[in-house]
Amino acid sequence: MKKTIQDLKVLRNKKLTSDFFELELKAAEPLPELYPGQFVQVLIDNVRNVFLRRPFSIHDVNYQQNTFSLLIKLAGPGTRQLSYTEEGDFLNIIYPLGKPFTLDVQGDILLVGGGCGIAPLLFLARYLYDNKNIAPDILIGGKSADNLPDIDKYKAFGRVFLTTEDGSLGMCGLVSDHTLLQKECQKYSMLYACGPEPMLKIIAGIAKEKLIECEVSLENLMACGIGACLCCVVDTVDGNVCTCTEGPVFNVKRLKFS
Amino acid sequence: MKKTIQDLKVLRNKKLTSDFFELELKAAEPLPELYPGQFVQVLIDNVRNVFLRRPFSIHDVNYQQNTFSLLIKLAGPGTRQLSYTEEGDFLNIIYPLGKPFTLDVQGDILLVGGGCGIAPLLFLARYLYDNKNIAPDILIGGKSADNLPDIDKYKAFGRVFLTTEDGSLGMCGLVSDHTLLQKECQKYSMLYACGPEPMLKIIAGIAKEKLIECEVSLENLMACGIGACLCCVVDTVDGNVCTCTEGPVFNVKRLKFS
Amino acid sequence: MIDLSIKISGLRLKNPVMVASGTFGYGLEFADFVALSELGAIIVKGTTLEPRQGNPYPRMVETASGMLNAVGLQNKGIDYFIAEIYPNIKDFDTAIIVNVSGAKVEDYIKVAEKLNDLEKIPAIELNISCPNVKQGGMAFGTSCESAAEITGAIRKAYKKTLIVKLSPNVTNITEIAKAVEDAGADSVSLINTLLGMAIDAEKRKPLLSTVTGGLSGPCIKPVALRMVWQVAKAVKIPVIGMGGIMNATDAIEFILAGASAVQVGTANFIDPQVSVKIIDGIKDYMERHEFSSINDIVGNLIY
Amino acid sequence: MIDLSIKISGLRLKNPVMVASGTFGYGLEFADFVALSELGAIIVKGTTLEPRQGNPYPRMVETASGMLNAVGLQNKGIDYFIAEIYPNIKDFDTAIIVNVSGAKVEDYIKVAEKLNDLEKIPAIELNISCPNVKQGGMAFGTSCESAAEITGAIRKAYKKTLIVKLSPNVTNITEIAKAVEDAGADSVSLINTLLGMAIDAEKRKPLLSTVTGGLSGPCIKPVALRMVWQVAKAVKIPVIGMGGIMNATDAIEFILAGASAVQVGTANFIDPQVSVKIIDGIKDYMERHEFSSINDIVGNLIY
Ligand SMILES: Cc1cc2nc3c(=O)[nH]c(=O)nc-3n(C[C@H](O)[C@H](O)[C@H](O)COP(=O)(O)OP(=O)(O)OC[C@H]3O[C@@H](n4cnc5c(N)ncnc54)[C@H](O)[C@@H]3O)c2cc1C
Ligand SMILES: Cc1cc2nc3c(=O)[nH]c(=O)nc-3n(C[C@H](O)[C@H](O)[C@H](O)COP(=O)(O)OP(=O)(O)OC[C@H]3O[C@@H](n4cnc5c(N)ncnc54)[C@H](O)[C@@H]3O)c2cc1C
Ligand SMILES: Cc1cc2nc3c(=O)[nH]c(=O)nc-3n(C[C@H](O)[C@H](O)[C@H](O)COP(=O)(O)O)c2cc1C
Ligand SMILES: Cc1cc2nc3c(=O)[nH]c(=O)nc-3n(C[C@H](O)[C@H](O)[C@H](O)COP(=O)(O)O)c2cc1C
Ligand code: FES
Ligand code: FES
Repeated sequence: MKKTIQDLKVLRNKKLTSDFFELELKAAEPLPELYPGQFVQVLIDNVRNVFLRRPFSIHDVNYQQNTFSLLIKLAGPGTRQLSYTEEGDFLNIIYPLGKPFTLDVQGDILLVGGGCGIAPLLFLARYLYDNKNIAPDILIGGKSADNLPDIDKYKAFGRVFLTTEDGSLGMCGLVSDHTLLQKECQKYSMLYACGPEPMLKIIAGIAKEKLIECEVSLENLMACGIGACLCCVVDTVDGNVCTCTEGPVFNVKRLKFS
Repeated sequence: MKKTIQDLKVLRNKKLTSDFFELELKAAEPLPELYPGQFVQVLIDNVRNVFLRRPFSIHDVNYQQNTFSLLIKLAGPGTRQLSYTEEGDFLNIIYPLGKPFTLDVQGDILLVGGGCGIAPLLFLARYLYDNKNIAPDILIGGKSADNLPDIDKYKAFGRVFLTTEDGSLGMCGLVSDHTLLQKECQKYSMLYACGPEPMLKIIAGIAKEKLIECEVSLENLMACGIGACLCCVVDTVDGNVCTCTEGPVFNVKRLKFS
Repeated sequence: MIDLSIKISGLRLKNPVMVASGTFGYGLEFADFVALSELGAIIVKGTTLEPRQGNPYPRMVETASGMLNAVGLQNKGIDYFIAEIYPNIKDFDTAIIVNVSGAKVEDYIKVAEKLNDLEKIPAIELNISCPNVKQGGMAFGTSCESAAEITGAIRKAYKKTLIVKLSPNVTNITEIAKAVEDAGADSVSLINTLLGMAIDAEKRKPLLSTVTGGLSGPCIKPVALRMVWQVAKAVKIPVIGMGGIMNATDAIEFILAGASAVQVGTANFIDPQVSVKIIDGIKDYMERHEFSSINDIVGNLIY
Repeated sequence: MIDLSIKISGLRLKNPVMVASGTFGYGLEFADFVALSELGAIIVKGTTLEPRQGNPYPRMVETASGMLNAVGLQNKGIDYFIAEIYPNIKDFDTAIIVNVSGAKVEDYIKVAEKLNDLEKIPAIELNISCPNVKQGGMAFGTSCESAAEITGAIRKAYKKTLIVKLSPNVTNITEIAKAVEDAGADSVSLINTLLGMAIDAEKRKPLLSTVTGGLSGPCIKPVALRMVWQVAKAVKIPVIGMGGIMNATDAIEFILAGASAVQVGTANFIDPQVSVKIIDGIKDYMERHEFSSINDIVGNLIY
């Protein structure tokens, strides 16, 4: 897949919750083919304490409009600066990067997302629904109700289940505590998960125990995003491999998660 | 003079020419006493390639409103960032700094300014006019007509003479070529000059030759602005002294200018 | 109650936050901004036997997240310090430590001897790491032998707390630290500036009158932190850490790396009140993490 | 006509802009962004005799105007390089230089010998300065004796252009440069990364799995520029300068300091096209200043 570096126009910067916002970006040319699980590297220019690009998953795509969007959670100086982006600004972006989720699936599918890990799930759900005729179950967790960004969108593509740590919406607890995972996951032919590492490890454990296929999207620290620096490695059965080129999506069987 | 560090509110950011703008700043408390020739140190936060504060002369003062203004010429990343300042922003400022021009003068006075060196002259002219009953001659130079910022203001306090390098306004040439300096300067009891070092050196030379009192305001690179780092020194008959505390205004007799 | 006090050999400080030599004048320059009595210590400007004019202007360049300086120890000499400065600062309710510099061992000794007699100066910081002077300075700090020799000589001449300030421009800073420890230093402070250079490409000229100068500020923090960590593991005497500290988090990083105290340098130029903010920030951190004594976090890094 | 071509011993390069080892993969990773044939040279990843897994994650920390890395020479070994990589890159119309690393002198020699036979590899860069490996690496580059020894050994084993990459983590880099010059190096390249460290104050943990790592980026430029200036005055062989080059102005500063060529490292991560932009920028500069050959500006600093 040919990568490109482009200045993309910000069509919209929408604040969703106190810590999530969504940037809609428009390319001047037709978009390259993008797949759920892939990510982009955003240049955040001229701000102190931000030196490297910042990686973000592709949240949603609209080929007709040549637009795609990023769902971003405030984490530090880079994401804060991006939250100030205004309509009409340009962002320098390298994309598409990384290997997508396995998209040739069938049967019942569960998508699980926590924290900023929900970002790739909308695109994934839309893709499964549009191209595979699958309406996945979508399990999303957050700290509290007002922490869950724009959850209604996902309902167009599948059943949505929620957990919040304070119980203000959905089940009270962590995403990994949800009955879908703890009790009913046997019914799924594939789990897709994205979120903080501890969450992924629990889900990987469940999948391995129950012998369910499971792919996780990792958020390892990255410098280049294109396989040059070898900073983003994850330990696999094949040794250290780059998350940015061989991932960010990995089948948990390949990972030496523990 | 007690120095203070304050967050001052930007009342106005007025673009004057392609490379000059004026910031009007308002203090929450009554202003300390400020004198022409003194300067402030402005914090430019969170921008790459700007690490230290930036010094600017006090351009004008309005004690009734608790405001003063800075006249700033675009020079690099710091001044560029300041040019983006918006009404209502706050700037963290240390002031008042440095020793002012000698203000106990009489007779005919000539103020000479070139480049960003015109900044302190408005305050100086106003001071002489209001407090000393002197209407000084004011000689201002720039690259071309549209490079001279808000020259009319000075006319309230004295006669204004202009030079431009392209001859588009006033005399064609450098400020130091002007007949006021080259032919008529004997009539002045004091020359005050501020601008690029080569200009100051020529004027200092004229003053020394003609035995006219002359004070120049230097723009040495500064780190602290408060006499702590010893980076801003100028060579004087007393050895290296700090421009930020013993200047920025110096009688040319004290300087080892050459 | 949070106990921020620390001990460097005989010297007790109310908290571990000092201001670094050459960046805080004699304290007086900051009196409008900071209650000096809140500081752990003030390290005054590098002081030499004879007055020094320092290097010609320009002496400063801004660099990426830092600055180069080539001041070159401009100061009016120890006698001027004793006669004109000391009376004005001796009653500050904080430890006043004099940074002693020189070109010859004998000069250092003479300065140290004069400082013995100043009641309100409880310690000196021996600067064997100044990169901005032609003779002496850094040369003393870049070999174990010369570092030990000068430390030993001063140890004999000076009765009170002796801190030796190390140069980072060396292959192995732990060796030098051990050498000065063995030679009688009560403490080591590090790092002084890294030797650097800047060029104006358009004018094709060096930007400092001396071509090279000393690099300070956040750009050097990773190097400083590494050296403090290495030295703290290698010596038994207390280590004073510095290099790029801009806020309380930075200061805590140095303490976790093994520093018993820290010095704030270049940051004073940007925020003259930063030193007291750092003290407050350390208190907050300790409360949040439920530490009651600062000594509990010194070197308390989890591997 | 502006002549950007330079010569490093027997090796002629079309321009003085190379990309630094470990920051440009094998070139292939950048083929979507850059016409590789425009580059002066590509220094490929540090290559060792045996495959290496490198250090555990995390291997990277962002710092003020720079980054720390602790990759630890992850690579699949020289045989894999020859069999799998070389065929894919050998026809790039630019000089491909292999960065050779190792733990033992014999390993370096074996790798160098194997590289002798690769027609399209006109030079090697001997990495005696990697701070991220336990054995060998930087240790070779921090004393004159070991630097000379390994250089001499490789000089015997390797027939083509031999560049030796120096460590900045030393007291006196000019001595080391002279030692490797005397031992037969055709050129020296500098600087490799400065040894640094970063700590997560909240978690009280080092941020790198190896605790320390190598600092690169604009934060180190002043130190790199100083060392290039010092070394260029001390040796007769061409000097290749690097450390924090982000744009053409930075590159020109290194050339004015005495570098015959430059390498662009960390900047490739931020702008994969930066290397060609730098070539264009150097051309512009030369036109503006009316220089016709790049050699006219090497070391052409006005004091
Ligand atoms: C492949 C990939 C896809 C990602 N997708 C998204 C997304 O769609 N939406 C989203 O909000 N975030 C996403 N992230 C995480 C996002 O990159 C970081 O939150 C962001 O880089 C933080 O930058 P900052 O300057 O705001 O904070 P920093 O100050 O840099 O970091 C704040 C905290 O975030 C951690 N962090 C910093 N950089 C990274 C990084 N590259 N990867 C992981 N953690 C990091 C730091 O360790 C620190 O704890 C993704 C990360 C990766 C690797
Ligand atoms: C006491 C004093 C009063 C000043 N008053 C004014 C004023 O009223 N209006 C105004 O526009 N400018 C004034 N200056 C100059 C102003 O401080 C610089 O133009 C500004 O700091 C440049 O910052 P920058 O980041 O935009 O550019 P930089 O990239 O920092 O510098 C651009 C160019 O300006 C030079 N420069 C940078 N810093 C300084 C400095 N501290 N002093 C002198 N030259 C510098 C650099 O050498 C470079 O050539 C004054 C300087 C001093 C010392
Ligand atoms: C302008 C300036 C002057 C300095 N003068 C001295 C000095 O006289 N003696 C000394 O030991 N260190 C001197 N230093 C070094 C600092 O004390 C400190 O070691 C160094 O700046 C690193 O800390 P920082 O990054 O917090 O500034 C000076 C530093 C600067 C920036
Ligand atoms: C991620 C990373 C990996 C590196 N790997 C190597 C290497 O394998 N061999 C080597 O000699 N230098 C290596 N370096 C050092 C660079 O080649 C270069 O010397 C250094 O980064 C300074 O230049 P820069 O500031 O432009 O990056 C590496 C640097 C980085 C950032
Ligand atoms: S981020 Fe550089 S190799 Fe993955
Ligand atoms: S700017 Fe620091 S002493 Fe003048």
